[in-house]
Amino acid sequence: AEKVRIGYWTSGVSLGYGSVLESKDFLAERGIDAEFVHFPDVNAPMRALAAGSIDLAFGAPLAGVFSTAAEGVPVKIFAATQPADVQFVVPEDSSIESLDELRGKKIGMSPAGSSVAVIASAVLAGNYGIGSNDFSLVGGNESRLAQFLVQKQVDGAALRSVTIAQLGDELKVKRLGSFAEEWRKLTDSDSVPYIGVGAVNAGLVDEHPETVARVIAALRDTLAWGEAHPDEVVSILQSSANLPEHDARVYVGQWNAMNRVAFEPEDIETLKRQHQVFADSGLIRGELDDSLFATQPYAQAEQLR
Amino acid sequence: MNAPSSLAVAVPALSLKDIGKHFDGLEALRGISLDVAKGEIVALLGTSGCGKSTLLNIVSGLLPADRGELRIDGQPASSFRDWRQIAYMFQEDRLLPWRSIRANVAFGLEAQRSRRAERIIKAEEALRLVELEGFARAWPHQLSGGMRSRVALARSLVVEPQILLMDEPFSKLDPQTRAQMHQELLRLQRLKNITVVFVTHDVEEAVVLADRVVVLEPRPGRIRAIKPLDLARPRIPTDLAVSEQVRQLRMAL
Amino acid sequence: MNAPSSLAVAVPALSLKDIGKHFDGLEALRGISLDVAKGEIVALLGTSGCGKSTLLNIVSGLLPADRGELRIDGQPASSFRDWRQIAYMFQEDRLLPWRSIRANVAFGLEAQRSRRAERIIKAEEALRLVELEGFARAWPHQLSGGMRSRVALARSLVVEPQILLMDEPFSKLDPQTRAQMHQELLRLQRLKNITVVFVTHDVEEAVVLADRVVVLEPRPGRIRAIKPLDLARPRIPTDLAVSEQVRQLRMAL
Amino acid sequence: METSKRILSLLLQRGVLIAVFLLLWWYAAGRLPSFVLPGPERVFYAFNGLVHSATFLHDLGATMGRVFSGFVLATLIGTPLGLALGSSRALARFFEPILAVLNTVSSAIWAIFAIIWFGISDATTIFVVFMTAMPLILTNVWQGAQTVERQFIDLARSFRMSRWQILVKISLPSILPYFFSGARLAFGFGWRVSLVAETLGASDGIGYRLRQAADLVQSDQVFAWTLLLVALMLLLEAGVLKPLERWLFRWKTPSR
Amino acid sequence: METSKRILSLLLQRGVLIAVFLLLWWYAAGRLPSFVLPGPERVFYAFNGLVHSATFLHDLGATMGRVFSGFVLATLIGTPLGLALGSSRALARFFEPILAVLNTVSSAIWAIFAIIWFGISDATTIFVVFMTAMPLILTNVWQGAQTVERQFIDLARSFRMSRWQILVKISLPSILPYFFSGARLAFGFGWRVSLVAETLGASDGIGYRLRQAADLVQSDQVFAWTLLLVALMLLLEAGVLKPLERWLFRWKTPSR
Ligand SMILES: Nc1ncnc2c1ncn2[C@@H]1O[C@H](COP(=O)(O)OP(=O)(O)OP(=O)(O)O)[C@@H](O)[C@H]1O
Ligand SMILES: Nc1ncnc2c1ncn2[C@@H]1O[C@H](COP(=O)(O)OP(=O)(O)OP(=O)(O)O)[C@@H](O)[C@H]1O
Ligand SMILES: O=[N+]([O-])[O-]
Ligand SMILES: [Mg+2]
Ligand SMILES: [Mg+2]
Repeated sequence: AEKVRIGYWTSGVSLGYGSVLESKDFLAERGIDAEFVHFPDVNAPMRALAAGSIDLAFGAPLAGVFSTAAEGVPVKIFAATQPADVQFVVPEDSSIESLDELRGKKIGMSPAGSSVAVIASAVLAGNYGIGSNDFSLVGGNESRLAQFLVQKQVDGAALRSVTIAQLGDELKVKRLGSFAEEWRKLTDSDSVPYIGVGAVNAGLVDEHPETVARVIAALRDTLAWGEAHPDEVVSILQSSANLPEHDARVYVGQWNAMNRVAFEPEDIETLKRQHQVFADSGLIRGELDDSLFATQPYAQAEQLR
Repeated sequence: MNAPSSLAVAVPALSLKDIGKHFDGLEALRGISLDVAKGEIVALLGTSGCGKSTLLNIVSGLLPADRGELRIDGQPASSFRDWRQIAYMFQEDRLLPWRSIRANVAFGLEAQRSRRAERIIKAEEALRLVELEGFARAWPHQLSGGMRSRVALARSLVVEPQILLMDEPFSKLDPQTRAQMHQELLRLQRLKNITVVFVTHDVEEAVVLADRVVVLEPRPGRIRAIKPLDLARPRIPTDLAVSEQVRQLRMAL
Repeated sequence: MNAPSSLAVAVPALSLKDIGKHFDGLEALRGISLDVAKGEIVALLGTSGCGKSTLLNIVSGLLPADRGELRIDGQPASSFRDWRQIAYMFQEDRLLPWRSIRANVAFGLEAQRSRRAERIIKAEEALRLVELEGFARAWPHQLSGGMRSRVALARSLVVEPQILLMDEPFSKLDPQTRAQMHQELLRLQRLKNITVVFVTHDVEEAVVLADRVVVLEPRPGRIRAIKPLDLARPRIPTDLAVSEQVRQLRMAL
Repeated sequence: METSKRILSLLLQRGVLIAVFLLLWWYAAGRLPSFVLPGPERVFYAFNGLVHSATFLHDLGATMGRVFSGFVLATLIGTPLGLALGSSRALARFFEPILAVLNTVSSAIWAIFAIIWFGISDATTIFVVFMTAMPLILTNVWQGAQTVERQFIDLARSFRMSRWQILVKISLPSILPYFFSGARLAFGFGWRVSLVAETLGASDGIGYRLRQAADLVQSDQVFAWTLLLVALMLLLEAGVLKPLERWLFRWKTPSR
Repeated sequence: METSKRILSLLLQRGVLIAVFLLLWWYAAGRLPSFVLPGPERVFYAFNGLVHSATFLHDLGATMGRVFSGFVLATLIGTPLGLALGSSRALARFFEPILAVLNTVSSAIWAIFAIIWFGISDATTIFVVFMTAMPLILTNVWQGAQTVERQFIDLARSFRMSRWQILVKISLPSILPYFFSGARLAFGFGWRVSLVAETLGASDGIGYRLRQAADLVQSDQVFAWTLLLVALMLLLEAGVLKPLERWLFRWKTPSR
């Protein structure tokens, strides 16, 4: 078996998927001897990749991967793994009924510069003509954003679907639209934007594409298994992530919306478009090099079905 | 000159009745009774650790006695209000290291609401009195032991007290300087009719300065003897009457 | 008894040549030259601030002189190795507040590599010597001024020095306790033939204890007179010869 | 009688303090959504769950181990350095700006460096704790060293004590109160920054769990961990520091 | 002559220190990807960009304002509290556990509370700075108050000084060195936690920008901000604190 050091962010969207991947042995079945490294910070896997302390990361933040690559760090993307499952919401009793009414308002979202913030800004500007100076961005993590909504510190927020579902009882909100819908409108395509991708050390993917292919196959296996065994996923989340049952069920309910293993041409197209959007917003610098997308393993993985 | 006997009927400046004090297991003072007339000078003598400093601490109001009664100007200490009449020169010099010599001397004046310029003038005058006029701007750590003790003396005198308590005020001074300080003290005392209680180990000093000598006995500290000194002033140590008194007192100790 | 004259040809225990010292602008000592014979007792007298403590600081090796030469047992101070023969009792008691009285006395013994049990025995013996055997376990802040100074004395004696420097060692003691301490000191001094240099303001004390009296003059501190005292021992203050010497010396000051 | 009365009154005071605190908490929690401010029951429930979770002892042990290692290292290095700076002006002048820098750089920045140097490992958190605790101890020891009484040093010199003996017998006892308050601060801040470091560069430990709970909107767990830390610190204070301090400084004049 | 020589040697030392630091940095940066450890040129370039950016002065001013407000509040409240605890044992016994709690709760937790109470506003950061700086000042003042010489207090009492006069003329001068080191620490930590607070509960300020830069993996900006903070702190130290300290403590015996 080949040894691969895999890192992921354990306190965010990639937690559920990672826990399942770790507690089942799909990787071993594909001949991968995986060593897992946990990161409490969303950007930490990228730093670890660059420092060579892991070989591969899934759910790596897209903006971080782009700018890391632009810095000349040898990393490549081998799959898109986390769609931006984010909704625009306002408090239930708000007078705001549609997204174009957010002009001049305070909107909470992931901190400025995060992928979520950039996508949100892009769709607001592209679809409603609300430029970045036409609203004020209030940054924070999910719990902070929920709190701001309750306290009316913000007029609206871009929240993850899973957060909305998890806090359903206490956080009464009105949905104005989702990233998926707005992105479709903006790009005139059927794709969803991604916030997380699989990133891998360039050396590994160039020299041993088949190893990465086998990882991809295992990721795919995990995805399928999770969909088929929601109760088991719930118990894994409860034990390995300290999640109470209710929260775990919410996570499992969002399984397919939150996780993906996709690298079809249209996905790559979406990622390129996102790069364009990121670059236009000034978030990242540098040109996009097509070689950033390592498509060979994904193609090989198709054969491993 | 105030002969103490002529004032006996008047209200005593200080009146101690049956004062007692313990420190944990140790009985430091027992049954101390003593009246000090206004303008009288009393010397306290006694062996090391017999309770002299403790007694001054009590009289100055700093240390509460365990038992007994203290009256000042006829009033019980608890209802006495005019404590600023009393100045206490401690056994240690207690110069504040962060103040210049002059500011140390002026320290006591700051308790009264006097003007700064006035304080400076008074402090410099007091420094002249103790012959340290050149050191007004020095820091305490630059002075010798005897110089420090003279600064402490100046600090006590500058507030013009009615009652002056002094714990071994001149022990660090050479005979010559000491004699000068004696002169200055007596001059001031006569001028303002100050009541003085002081501790000394120097019998000659006691005889030269005091109207009465109180001898304490140790463990527990009690009064062994009270000896009036009816000698004419000024008293010169080399005078026969004086040296005879010194000899007698020495014998008695 | 060691008459100093009989030792004049031998190597002096202490030899000062033209010692000078400045503090910033102030000239504290100038041209101090003095030989002290082994086993000799020298008293230093002088007005307050004339440089006595400064001189002892220099002799003890704590303060470098600006100029002049210091020899100990015939060797230049810079190459002298056996400094532990010298004990210095400071003008202040300098008791370490975090040590019990006994541990304070034992302090100097810790510089030598002696055993703990032995240190305790010696310290308690020294405390008995200064009549404080009951206070071995007390803390310094529980003692009176005179008691503290006796602890400091015990601390200096317990190391059994060959040369003993003392800065006003008995100034805080009553005459009786002081006389006892004199006796103890002289007994030890004779027993071990200790060289003693001490500062005092008490002329009588100087006459009772010293083989020679050195009188300093202030600003700058210079030697005004060196006076040998050829009196038989033991010297009783009330003896005529002794009191005559005291009178003479007082006159000379 | 006297002491037992005093202890009783103290216990009563403490009880009142806790009761007031709980009441305020309970009241405030009732008026806010539980993900913003979970109420006492919820937090105690989460606390219970925490204590019985599989990784609890491991996480607690990991963090404690890191904090203690960092703290001990900081003490072992900060104390002699502080003494050295206290005894040499030239050294002090040279190192002063370095100290100012150490005191300015935030623990998050140290964590970033640590991750670069040590990767995700215990050393990262230990390093961050060290970089926070060491200047605190150093500064206090240094300040203490400057207040050592010249008179006492001269006393020791008069007995020809060696530099080492002067250090042990004069300087250390004089510095002890300063060291103590420095160490107390250092330990408190060490605790706190260890959590920051663990949110960035660890894959277990309390900080890691805290971050996870915060990011997953599990406020009750955040509060439960906080409560636990506070309880541990109070235990350390009452069980070790206070008695030790009382014994060490028993020689001090009690204020009348 | 003497002093000018000494100043020259000091400048030389400082120069050497900076040169060594830059060299090490440059060497290390050459061996690591620049987003992990950006080299000096990159950081200076970023620094330049920063200083000329539109929001620079605003962010700097916002953070400084918050830190100073929090610090001043902490001083105004911590000093009298420390004095009070120092003068009353009963009070001290009652408040001791509260202090231990304050010293354990991390700034991130305070930030969470602050956001609940104050929302996104300057008050949030000010509160966090206050909750960090206040216990530091209080603890040091308290410790200082315990070391005030009984003898000096008795001296003042012998002159029948009022409690207020004793405070001003005896206690404060005695406590000053403690206060000073407490305030220095408090300011340093205030700086640092203000950044933590701003990453959570502010929409401008240095902390906000730092977080932004960190999230964008713009390490050069992170380092540029850090450099700026260090420079500011060194300026404060050399320009204000050191001269003030030298003047205030000019009475101290210079060690021979
Ligand atoms: N550290 C110092 N800095 C400046 N001046 C000093 C210092 N130590 C002593 N002096 C000065 O040196 C002179 C001599 O001081 P010294 O302590 O030797 O006097 P002394 O003879 O011991 O007096 P005393 O009998 O009062 O103790 C004094 O004028 C004093 O002000
Ligand atoms: N704070 C204290 N705690 C415990 N015991 C004390 C305290 N102060 C004084 N004592 C004890 O009380 C006794 C008397 O002390 P005091 O200082 O009054 O003596 P003194 O007569 O002034 O002696 P000296 O002439 O040596 O100064 C001594 O035995 C001393 O040990
Ligand atoms: O530095 N702190 O996070 O408390
Ligand atoms: Mg006394
Ligand atoms: Mg002297």
